[in-house]
Amino acid sequence: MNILDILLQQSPALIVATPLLGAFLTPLIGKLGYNVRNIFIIIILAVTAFLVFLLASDVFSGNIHTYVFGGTTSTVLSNTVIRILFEVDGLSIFMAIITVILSLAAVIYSWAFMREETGQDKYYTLLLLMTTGMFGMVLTGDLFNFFVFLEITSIASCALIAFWTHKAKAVEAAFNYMVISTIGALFVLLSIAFLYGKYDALNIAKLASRITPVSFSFIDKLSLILLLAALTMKAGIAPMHMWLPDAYGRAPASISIILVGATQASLYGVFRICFTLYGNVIQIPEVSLGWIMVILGLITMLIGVFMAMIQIDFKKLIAYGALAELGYMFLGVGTGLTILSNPQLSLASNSFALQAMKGGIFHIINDALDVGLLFLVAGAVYYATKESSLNNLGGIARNMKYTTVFFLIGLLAVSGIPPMNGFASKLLIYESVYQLNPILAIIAILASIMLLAIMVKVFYSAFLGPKIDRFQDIREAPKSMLIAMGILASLIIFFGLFPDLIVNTLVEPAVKAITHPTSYILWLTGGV
Amino acid sequence: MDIGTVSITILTVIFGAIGVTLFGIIIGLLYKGIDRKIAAHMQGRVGPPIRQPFLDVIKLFVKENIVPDNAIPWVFHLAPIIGLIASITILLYLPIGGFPAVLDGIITSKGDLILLLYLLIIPSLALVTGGFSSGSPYAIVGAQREMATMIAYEFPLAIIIVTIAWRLSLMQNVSHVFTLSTITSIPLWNILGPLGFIGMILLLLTLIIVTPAELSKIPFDAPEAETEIAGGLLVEYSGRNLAMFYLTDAVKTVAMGSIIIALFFPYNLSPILSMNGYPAYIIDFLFYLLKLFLVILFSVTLIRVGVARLKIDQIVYTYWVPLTLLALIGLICIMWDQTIMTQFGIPSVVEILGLT
Amino acid sequence: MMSKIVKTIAGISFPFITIYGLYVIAHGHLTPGGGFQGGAIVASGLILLLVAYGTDWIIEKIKESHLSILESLGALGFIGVAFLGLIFGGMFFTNFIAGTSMLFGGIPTSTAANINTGGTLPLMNFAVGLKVIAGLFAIVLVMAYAISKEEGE
Amino acid sequence: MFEQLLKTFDTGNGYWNPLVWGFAFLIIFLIIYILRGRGNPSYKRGTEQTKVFLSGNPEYENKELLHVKASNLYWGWVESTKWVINTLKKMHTGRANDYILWFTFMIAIFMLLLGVI
Repeated sequence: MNILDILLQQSPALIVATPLLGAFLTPLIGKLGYNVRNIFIIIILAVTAFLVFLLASDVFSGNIHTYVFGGTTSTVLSNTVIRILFEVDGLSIFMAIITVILSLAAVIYSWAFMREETGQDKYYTLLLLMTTGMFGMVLTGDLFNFFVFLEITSIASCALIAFWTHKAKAVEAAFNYMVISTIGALFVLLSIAFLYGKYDALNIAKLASRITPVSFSFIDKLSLILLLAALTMKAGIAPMHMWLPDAYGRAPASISIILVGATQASLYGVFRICFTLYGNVIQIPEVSLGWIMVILGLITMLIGVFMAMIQIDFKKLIAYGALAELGYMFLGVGTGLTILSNPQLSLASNSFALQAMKGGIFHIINDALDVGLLFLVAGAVYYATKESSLNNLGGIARNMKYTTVFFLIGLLAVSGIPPMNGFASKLLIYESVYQLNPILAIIAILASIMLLAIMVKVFYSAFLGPKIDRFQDIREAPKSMLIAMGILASLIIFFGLFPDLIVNTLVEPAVKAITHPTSYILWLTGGV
Repeated sequence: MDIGTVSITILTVIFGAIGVTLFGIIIGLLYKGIDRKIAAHMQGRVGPPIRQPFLDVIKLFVKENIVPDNAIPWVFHLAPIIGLIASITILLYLPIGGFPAVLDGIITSKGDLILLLYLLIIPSLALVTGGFSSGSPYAIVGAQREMATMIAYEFPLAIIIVTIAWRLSLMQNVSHVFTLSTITSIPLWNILGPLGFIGMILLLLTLIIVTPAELSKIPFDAPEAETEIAGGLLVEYSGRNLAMFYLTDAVKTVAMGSIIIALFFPYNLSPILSMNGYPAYIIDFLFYLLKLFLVILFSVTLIRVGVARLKIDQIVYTYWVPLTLLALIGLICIMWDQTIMTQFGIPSVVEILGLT
Repeated sequence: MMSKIVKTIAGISFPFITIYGLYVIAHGHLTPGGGFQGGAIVASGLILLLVAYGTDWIIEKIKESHLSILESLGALGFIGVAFLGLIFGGMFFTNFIAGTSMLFGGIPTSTAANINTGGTLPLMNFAVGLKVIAGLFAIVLVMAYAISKEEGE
Repeated sequence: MFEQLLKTFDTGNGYWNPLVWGFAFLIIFLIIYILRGRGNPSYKRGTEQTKVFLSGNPEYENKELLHVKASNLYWGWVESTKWVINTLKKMHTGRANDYILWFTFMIAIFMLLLGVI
């Protein structure tokens, strides 16, 4: 057994443990100096990235990778599952890849972006903790464990949103986020308690196998509603999105980009609940959430673009844009769910549902890259000019050439102009959801054009225009920030040029994972 | 894939691109001349000669290419080029006369309606970016109006495109309904019943009113509005950069006309006259030019001469309320058509007229 | 700054509180309580001193940065034991001590509580206890310091 | 591997091949660039020519005043969709109480839709 095999076998635990170890070591390493600590953190995340890709190579070949914490012994004693389990399938690893890309970019970016700040040890500790939480959320196979990681993520992100404590608005945004996310998390806990009380299990696979059409009752419905409401709220779906633009907009740019990942981890929670936990009862009419998802997606999209149109704060505007992008994911996946949960229809005869889901899932990673890049650009502009209002900016394309180019790439990608990656996933969504109802595709196209208008407005008011005396001597963003933006931009172009490759390797296993919940549920009894 | 196929593919793309560029520019300018001539006659003037647009372009190439102080030079120069290229690439996906589209079948790539919708955005986007980058208040006002117009007309346009694809997707044994070759091979007129026929006419009407906005022509030329903001987003452009935009406009007219033809009038003369070989290509090409002329005449020239300019908020209102409603009624007609046809056994319009 | 009576009583009761807290930590695997609860008790003893003797006196003796190092060490100890489980037991968090002759390696019997059982659990309790003592006290210390600064101005 | 990279993206309802499009784009770029190169590239720097055109009005000393502010963009669009935007603005109060209210509201909606109440 060579070292790679051992690493692969241990990777689910190590992916969570490595950033956690890094987080605890950071205050100690921080005593050794600025550069040492930053290199250490980048190495920690690079190792994590290596482990994620190692695990991905295994999961993408069709396995579901499980990991038992604390022992190799069989975990099923008669009818109970003991010990915490990690269960990694295509969707989990897909989300883990997004997380690792975003956090790596954020850390590289922070090198220069956070140079002047105080309390950096705590900043990096919290950042790594947040990453840990996100990894835990997407990899775990245990419902209670999911809650714990959800809390870790939200506590760490609260502290990070309020990192610029001298700004009253940042503190206010963090407070609002804390209130709403705590209440949401408590509802999650409550519904987990309901399910535990009824089915005597916390393991997602075990629970899912016990929730059957026969046993389905009031309490299952109630848990589903609470889980769904809390997680969609944490994912920022309208009309429970109000915390999101504030939180995204007020946090430091390097945190906004990780927050994108945190929101998407909650989105993962929604999908896991709808498709896997309630996978056996998906065809019961009360659980047919497809249309609800689709309509929530449309509302999110429209509210996002309309509100973004009138924003004048750079980052808040992008945050509303990100909101609109979330709507596309819900639209795509919701269309799939509608077909999947209708007993009269089947995926085989309605292949568009599969395509819509592929589009929705593909859009998750595209959104992470595009919106992430835009946030980083916004941070770079703030770093150079100390201005965040679009009304006071102008003409900085003269001084910041590379940043302008990166913004242009992000602009094209987020509004889905060919040949960027956003176009590929939106094309998939448009060309499939119309079969459920033509109006869906029409609104999606409209929202995408409005997104373009919004981003062009930013491009004009921040980057173009006459020379402004105040910005005469501003300089290009430092190298580390350019590198972070460059990583995301090159991924955007790569994904845009080879959409077929990405869909086949990354997206397909993720879609397969949620459309075939039985393989996830049945691994306990040995079936695949 | 062996070397031979690869080289043939590459050569096809290269020569196709060159051919389409020449075709687009020449035909575009020619139709611009015809358009001006007809408009002049309608207004009781003599008008310039038909070759006037060619002369205009040549003159612009000779003129100085001024870069204003307030402009960001690289964006200012790049925008016109990107706009022109993108509008030419639209033509690569469109069937012209009896010829299939240049990019059809290159590594199984085919023209796609949504792709065309987005490619149509790029020239407008280039125009907007160019206007914004020139740093003049007139240009900026014009550019933001162009963007608002774009949001406005994209709504009915999306309805038209999705409706057509949706109707095709109901048919048995038809896949890839967004592909242009599918759409041109099954004209919807042939399969729709009376209600759907009315819907289709409504959609065509909407598309004809969308076209002048897409091409920034009166009554939707608020972005340029010479009398009001002095040429709007083009105010700072001159010389060869302006020539690029001039050509973009010409090529885009051809592209937009060709899209209307592909969506609504994909018929060719040669099957009716049972011709084939070179004569068929020639007669189809001439017929295509005629169709293009009629489309441009109705959607550009007549509307342009007949009505006055709208205010920008009126434009948005026009597209988002009356025209969207019109297109939605078309959509609903077409949606109900299928049910009504099967329920009451109504034959399609073509069968009623006995044209099959 | 409190009166002499308070200072004396605080000084006398501090060792008892600390011992009790340490007892709760050490018996975490046998009795109710554990690292967190015991740590909170010890920290409350420290806070008693803080209240009685005043912030300035404590700040002279204990630096906030030292506390944060201790806190990190506690967290590191916890995850370190988990990693040791990976190295010696083959899986993350494996209780590799249980069933061996090492300290805490005993197998629990059903009749009597035996402190020499629990494997890695007591070790993790110690780590958590350390973290909680340092963390909780650091929070209160910083808050008290900030308040005293504000009053001083 | 090479062929896999070249493969067309098939959405089931349409095709999109960025590489072919990009190749054609490059070729047309070359043609247009050559065509554009035939034009006159010169102009008189720093003369009246390069000043902004304001119908003869004098240009402001402070150039920032020439920059149309972001909040003034898309006037026509905002004007004709005023009612939507004002409604939405009223929704976004920025208070935690209202956030919770919306959350509760959505739970109620879900309960109605899923038939709990």
